[in-house]
Amino acid sequence: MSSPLLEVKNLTISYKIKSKIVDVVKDVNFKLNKGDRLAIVGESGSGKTTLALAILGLLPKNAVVKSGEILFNGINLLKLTSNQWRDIRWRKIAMIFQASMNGLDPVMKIGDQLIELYIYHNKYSSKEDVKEKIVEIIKKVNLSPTVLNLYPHELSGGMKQRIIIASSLLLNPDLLIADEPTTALDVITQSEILSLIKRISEERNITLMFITHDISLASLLCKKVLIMYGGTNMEEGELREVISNPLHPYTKHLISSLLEIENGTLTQSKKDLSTYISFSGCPFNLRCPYSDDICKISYPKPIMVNDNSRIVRCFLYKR
Amino acid sequence: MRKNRLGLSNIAKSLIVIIIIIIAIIGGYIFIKNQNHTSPSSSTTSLFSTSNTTYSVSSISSNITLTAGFFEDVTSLNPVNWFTISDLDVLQLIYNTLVEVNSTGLPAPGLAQRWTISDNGSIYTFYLVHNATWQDGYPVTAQDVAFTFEYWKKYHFPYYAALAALIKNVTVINNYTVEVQLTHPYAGFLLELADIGMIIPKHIWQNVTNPYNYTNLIGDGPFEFVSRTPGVDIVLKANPNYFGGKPHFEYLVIKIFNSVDSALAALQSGTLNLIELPEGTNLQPLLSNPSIHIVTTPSTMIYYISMNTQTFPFNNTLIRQAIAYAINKTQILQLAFLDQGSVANSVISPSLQYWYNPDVMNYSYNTSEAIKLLEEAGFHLEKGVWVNSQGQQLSFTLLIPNEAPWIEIATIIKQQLSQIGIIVNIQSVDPTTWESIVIGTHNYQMTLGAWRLYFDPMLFLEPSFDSNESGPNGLDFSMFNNATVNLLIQKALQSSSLSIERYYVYQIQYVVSQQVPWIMLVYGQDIWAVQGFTNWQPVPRYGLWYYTTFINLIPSKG
Amino acid sequence: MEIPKDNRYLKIPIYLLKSVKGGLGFTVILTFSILPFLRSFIVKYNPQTVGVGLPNQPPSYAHLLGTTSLGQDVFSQFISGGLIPIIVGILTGIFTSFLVIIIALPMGYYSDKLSGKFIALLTDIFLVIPTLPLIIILGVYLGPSVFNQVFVLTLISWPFPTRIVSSQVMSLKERGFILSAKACGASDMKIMFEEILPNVTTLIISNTILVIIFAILFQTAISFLGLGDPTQIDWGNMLYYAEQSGAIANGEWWWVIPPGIGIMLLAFSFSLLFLRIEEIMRDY
Amino acid sequence: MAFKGYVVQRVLFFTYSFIILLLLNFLIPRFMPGNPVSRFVNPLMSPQAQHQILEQFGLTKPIYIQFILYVKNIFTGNFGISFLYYPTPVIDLIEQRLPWTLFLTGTATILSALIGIVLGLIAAWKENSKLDNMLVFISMMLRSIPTFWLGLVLLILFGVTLKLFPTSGYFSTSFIIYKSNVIVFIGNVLRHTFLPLITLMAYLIGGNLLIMRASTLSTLKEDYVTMLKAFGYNNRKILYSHVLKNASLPMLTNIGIQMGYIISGAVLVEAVFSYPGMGLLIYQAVLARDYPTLQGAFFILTLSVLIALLIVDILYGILDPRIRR
Repeated sequence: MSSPLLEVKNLTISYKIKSKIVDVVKDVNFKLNKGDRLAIVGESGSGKTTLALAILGLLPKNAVVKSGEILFNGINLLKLTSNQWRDIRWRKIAMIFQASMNGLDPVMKIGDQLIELYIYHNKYSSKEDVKEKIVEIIKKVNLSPTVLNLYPHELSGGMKQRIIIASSLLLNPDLLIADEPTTALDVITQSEILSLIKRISEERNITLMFITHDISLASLLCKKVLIMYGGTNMEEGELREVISNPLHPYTKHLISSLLEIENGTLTQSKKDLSTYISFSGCPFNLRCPYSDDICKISYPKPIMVNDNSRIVRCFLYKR
Repeated sequence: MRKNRLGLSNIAKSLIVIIIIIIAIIGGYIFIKNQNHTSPSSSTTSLFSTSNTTYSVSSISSNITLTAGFFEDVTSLNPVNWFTISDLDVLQLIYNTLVEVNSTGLPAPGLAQRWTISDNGSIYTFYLVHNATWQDGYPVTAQDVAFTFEYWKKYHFPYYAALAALIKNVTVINNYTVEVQLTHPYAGFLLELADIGMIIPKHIWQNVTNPYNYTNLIGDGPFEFVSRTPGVDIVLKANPNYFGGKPHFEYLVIKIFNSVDSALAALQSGTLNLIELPEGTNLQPLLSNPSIHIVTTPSTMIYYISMNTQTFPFNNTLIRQAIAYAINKTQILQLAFLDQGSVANSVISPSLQYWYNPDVMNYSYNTSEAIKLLEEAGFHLEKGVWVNSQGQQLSFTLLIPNEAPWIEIATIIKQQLSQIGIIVNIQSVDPTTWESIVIGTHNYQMTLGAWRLYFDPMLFLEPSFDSNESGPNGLDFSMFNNATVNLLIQKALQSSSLSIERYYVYQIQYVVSQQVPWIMLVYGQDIWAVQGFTNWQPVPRYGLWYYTTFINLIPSKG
Repeated sequence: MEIPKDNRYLKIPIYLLKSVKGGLGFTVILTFSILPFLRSFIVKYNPQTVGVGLPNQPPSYAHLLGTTSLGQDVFSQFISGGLIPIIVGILTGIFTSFLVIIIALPMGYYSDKLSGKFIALLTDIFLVIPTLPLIIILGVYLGPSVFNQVFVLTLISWPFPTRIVSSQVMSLKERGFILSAKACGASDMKIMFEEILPNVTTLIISNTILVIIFAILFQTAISFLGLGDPTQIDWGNMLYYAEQSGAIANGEWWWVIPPGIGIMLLAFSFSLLFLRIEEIMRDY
Repeated sequence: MAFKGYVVQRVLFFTYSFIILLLLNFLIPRFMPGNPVSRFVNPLMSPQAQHQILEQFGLTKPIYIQFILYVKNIFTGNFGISFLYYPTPVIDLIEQRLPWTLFLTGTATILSALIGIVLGLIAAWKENSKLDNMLVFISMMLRSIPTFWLGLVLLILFGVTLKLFPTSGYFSTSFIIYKSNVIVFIGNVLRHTFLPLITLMAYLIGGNLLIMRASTLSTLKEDYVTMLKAFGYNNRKILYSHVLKNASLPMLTNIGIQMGYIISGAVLVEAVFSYPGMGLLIYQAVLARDYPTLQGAFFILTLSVLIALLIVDILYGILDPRIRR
C-alpha cells in the first residue's frame, strides 16, 4: 500500500471565545488513502467543520492549532506559506461547503466566476478553451449552459450547489471535501446532489471526504466512516460494520436513535458545548450509560480492535 | 494580463470616466463662458491704443487694472431705476451729474460749467460744458438734460419722486443752456442734483419702452461699463474721451467681498488696490505692511440709538435724556470703533461743515445726571431696579440686526445701562427682518442705526423727523412728533438760498438734540486701504470713491 | 416560542463608563458642561464684559488666550462656550429620537401598506432637501434662540435615523416572535411598542449620538453664519465675531483656534461614545 | 423585466418628490418676515418709493396669481427676475453659479468616495491593526472638525500666511479682461479650487472611510469570501476583485442619501472661501428676501440632488443584479 493521501495526526484546535480558550478539535487522528470515500459523521458542534477548514487552511482568526499535523501527500499543510497554499487549494483539494448556496459572488455572473477561477490557476489558457471546458463541466452536473449568463440569485439552491460541484471539478483535484453539501435542500434535490457527487468521484477517481450529521446519508456515498463527538474521533471503520456492530456507546446511541427514527438527527443545544469540552474526562461521559469513574478523570485513547479494522476511543475496550 | 478584467477596474473605470466627464463638461463650459467674457464689446480695438494724456505713465496705462472691493454688491445698475447706495456709487462713475460738490461739500461745476439762480430762488439756468460726449460718440446737450428731468416726471422711479415734484418745467434755451423752473424755491436743489441727478442720453432712452429693467449703460462719465457677474465682480473700462481727463489705468474691476476677512486677505496678498473698510477693523496688520496705505477721510456716517417716542418708557423725554447721559459714548468709540471716528452730538455730521451745528445739547457721560433725570421722571430704585409709581419697571428690549458692529455696540450699551440699574434685553434678528420691524411697523422700543447723509441735509432731516413720515414704512421710525420741528422742516424746504436753509437746519438740530428721539453715538470715519496707486484727493461723503479720485490716481512704480 | 428580549440598552451606561473610550468621551463632555458654572473660580473676567483688556491682544499672563476686538477675555469665553452646543446637541438628540420612535416604528411595521409607504416617501423627500439652505431659511424665519435652534435641527436630522431604524423594524417584523405575538392576537400598538421597540432601542441610542454630533456641528455652523443668538456665548458665535472683525486675515489665531478645537473635542467625545455603543452592540 | 420596474419605481419617487418640493419652494420663502425692499432702505426711500419697487417686483399682486405665475415660470424654465441683482433673470444667475458648485461638490464627492473606498477597504482588511486604528481615529477626527473652521484655518495657513493659494473667487479677475491660454486658465482655476475642495473632502472622506470599513467588515463575513479563499485566490485578488465591489454598494446608497448634506457643506465652504456658488447665492437671496432667486436656486439645487440620487439609484441597479424590490 502506498502512503496515504491525507493523514491527520494528533490534531488539536482551539478557539478563543471571549478570552476563554475552548478545544474544538481534540487529538484527532485518521488516514485517508487515495480513492477512498470517507464519511465523517457527528452532531453539530462535534468539530467536523473545523477539521475540514483546517485541512484547507481556512481557520478563522480566533482559532489556534495547538498541536498535531495534517499531512497531504507527505506535506504538512499547517506549515504552508500563502504562496504555497495557492498550489494546493482547489487544485489539489476542493471543498463544497455547507453554505455553498451563498458561496458565489452575488454581483458577478456565474460564467465569469468560473472563467476567473480557471484562468487564475491556468494563466496561459485561451479564453475559448476555457469556455468550452466550462460548458462541458456544466453539462456534466446536469445544468444547461445558459446558467452561465445568470447571477447567483437567479438560481435555486440545488443549482448553486451544482455550480460549486462543477467548479470543484474544474481543476481535477485529488481530494474533495463535501461539508454537509445538502443541508437546506429539499429531499429530492438532496439525493440528486449526492448521487451526482458519487458519480463524479467514481468517474474521476477523486478521493472524497464527506462530512455529515446524518449517518444514513453517509451510507449512500461512503465505504468508510469516522464518528466524531466532542471534537475527537470516537470510532472508525467500514461503514457497514460500524452500523451493524457499533462498538462505542455513542455510536450505539446514534444508530439506535436513527432506528427509532427520531428525525434521523440528534440535536443538542449549543449551550452544552462548553460544559463537556472544559471537562477533562471523556467528552461523552455525561450522556454515556456505561460511564465509570475513569471516564470522568482521564481522556480515552484510540484503540485498535477487531483485527485492526476498527478504531475506538473508549475505556470499555482495553487492549 | 487579463487578471484585472473584473471587479476593481469596473467601478474604478466608471468612476474615473464620470469624473473626467464632469470636469470636462464643467471646465469646458466655464472656459467657453470665459472666452465670451474676454471680448467685452466692439470697443476692444481701443484696448491697446495709447492715450493722449500728458503723463509719462500713460504709455503703460493700457494694461493696468485697478481692483477695488465692495462689501455690498450692486443691485440694479440703471441710472434712473437704481435701488441701493452701491448702485449709485458705480453709476456715478458711468454717468455725470450736472453739479458736483467740492471738498467742503458745496455745489461745484460738473456737466454744467456754471449756473445762475433767480432772486426768488425758483429758476435755475445751467450752462453746460461743450466738449462732453456720450460713450457712443454723440455730444451731451441741453436736450439730454431736459429729457432726463422730464423722464423723472414721466415715470415712477423710486428715488426721483421728490425731484419730479419739485421741477415745474424745463426749457431748452440752446444746445448748451437749459432753464429749470421749480414749483417753489428750494436751495437744496443743486445738492440734490449732485447726489442723484445723473443725466441720461436722450437718443437712447427715448425709444425705451420699459425703462425699469433697461440695461444698456451708455453714459458720459469717466468709465464705460464692460461686464457684471452678479456676486463676483463688475468690470469698468476707462473712457478715453472723457471731457475731464482720462484715468491712468485701463480697467476698474470692482470685486465683491463677503466678509472683511476675505477683503483683508486679498489686500495682504496684493490682489486688491482700493477698498473702504468698516470702522472697528483692526488696522495694525495693514499698517505694518509697507505697500498698503491707510487713508482716513471724513465720512457723513452717523451712528445713533433710536427710541420709539410713542411707547413706554421712551414716550417720556426725561427718560430719553437720562439714557443719553447714562451712555458712555467714548467707550463705545474706543471699543466698537477702535477710535476710528469721533463722539457725536448733533444729528448732522460735522463733515457736512456748512450744515453742522456744534452748539447743540451735549449729553456727555454723567450717571448722576441720568439718575437725577430718572427720579424726576417718577422712578425710584427698588432692589436695584428702577420702578415708577404705577409699578412699571424700567426695562426694555434693544432690537438690532445680527451684524457687526451692532452686536458689539449693543453689548456695550447693555453693560453701561446695567450699571445704573436699567435692564436691557438684546434681541437680534437678521437685517431684513430688522428693517421690516423698525421701518415697516415701528413695533420696537429701542434700536441702533446708521445713516450715510447726503449733501442736502433736508434729504435726511425731513423723512426722519417730520411726523408726516411716521406711518408704516415711513422713515420717522422714532415716531417723533414735534410741532416746532415740523414747522422748521417746512420752512427749510421753502428756503430760497443755502444760507436761509442753513438757519433752519441749525434750529432743527438743536430742537432734535433737546428732545432726543435719537441718541447720537458716533460720527463715522471712512477708512480706505490703498495699494499700488498714489495721488488721491478725498471728497466728503464719498471719500476716495469719487470720479475725481479715479481721474487722479497714478499707479505707483514697481 | 422563545421571545428574545433585548435589554442590552439598560446596561449601556455601565458598559460605557467601564471602558477607556466611553470614560474619556464622557469626561470631556462633562467637563465642558460643568466648566461654565465653575468659570468664576477659574477666571476673574466675565466672558461678555467688554474692555477687560486692550483689544486684539495676543495671549499673555493676564489673558491666557488673549483678547477679542472688544477687549473681552477669550479664555473666559472659551470655557463658557461649550454649554450651548451640548444643550442644543442633547436636546436635539432627545427630540429626534422621539420623532424616530413615532415615525420609524409605523413606517417599518406598515411598510407594505399605503400609509407606511407614504411616510417612507415623506422621509425620503426630507432627505433630499439641501439641509443648510433650509436651516438658513428657517433660522431667519424663526429668529435666534436656543429653542429655535433645537427645533430646526430636529426638523433636519430626523429622516436619516428614521430610515435606518425603520429598515430594522422591517426585518424584525418577519421574525418568529413577532408573528407569534400577532397570532396570539396582540394589537399592532402593543407589538410595536412592547415587542419591537425594545429590540431597536440600542440602534436608536447609537443613532441619537450621531444626531447629537450632527447637531453640535450644525449649531456652531448656524452661529457662525450669524443666525444664532449673538447675546449668548458659544463657540460658533466666537468664530462669527472673529470673522466679522477680520481676526482671520489678521492672524489672530488665539481667537480662532480654541473654539474650533473645543467643537472638535466635543464632537469627537460623542464619537467615542458612539464607537463604544457599537462595540457593546457587537459584543454583548 | 425587474430592472425596468425598479427604474419606474425610482422615477415615480422622483416625480412625487418633485411635486412636493415645488409647493414647499413657493411657500417657505413667503413665510419669512420682511420683504425684498427692506434691504434697499436709505433716507431717500419713502413709503411710496418702497411700494413702487414692490410693484416692479410683482409683489403687489394677490398671492394666488403669484403662485400661478411661479408654476408657469418653472415649467417654462424661467424663474423670473432676481430682486437682488435686478433685472438679471434668475436663470442667468443659476447658469453662472451652478457649474461651479457642481464642479466643487462633484469633484469632492467622487474623489472622497474613491479615497474613502480604498482606505476603508484597507482598514477593514487589517482590522484592529495599528494602521486600522490610526485610520479610524483620523476619520473620526475629520468628522468632528467643523467644516467652516477647517476652511478658516486652511485659509489663514495657506492663503494668508504662506500665500500658497488664493483666498477667494474661482479664478483671477485678470482672466475676465485679458485672454490667456487654456492651460494657464485651468491651472488658475485649480489653484483657486484647491483649498475649498480639500476642506469639503476632509469631512466626506472621514464618513466614507468609516462606512466603507463597516461594510467591508460585514462583507468579509460572507460565505463567498471563505469560498474565494478556498479557490486559492490571494488576498489582493479577493479584496479588489470581489470584496471591493460588494462592499462599495452600501457606499453608493450612502452617497445618494448624503447628497443634500454635501450641498450644505458646500454652502459653508463657499461662504468661507468667497466662492460664489449656489450656496452663497441662496444665502444672499435669503437675507435679501429675493424670492425668485431663492426659489429658482433652491429648486435647481434640489433638482440636482434628485437627479444625482436617480443616477446613483440606477447605477446601483446596474452594479447590483439583486435589486428588484
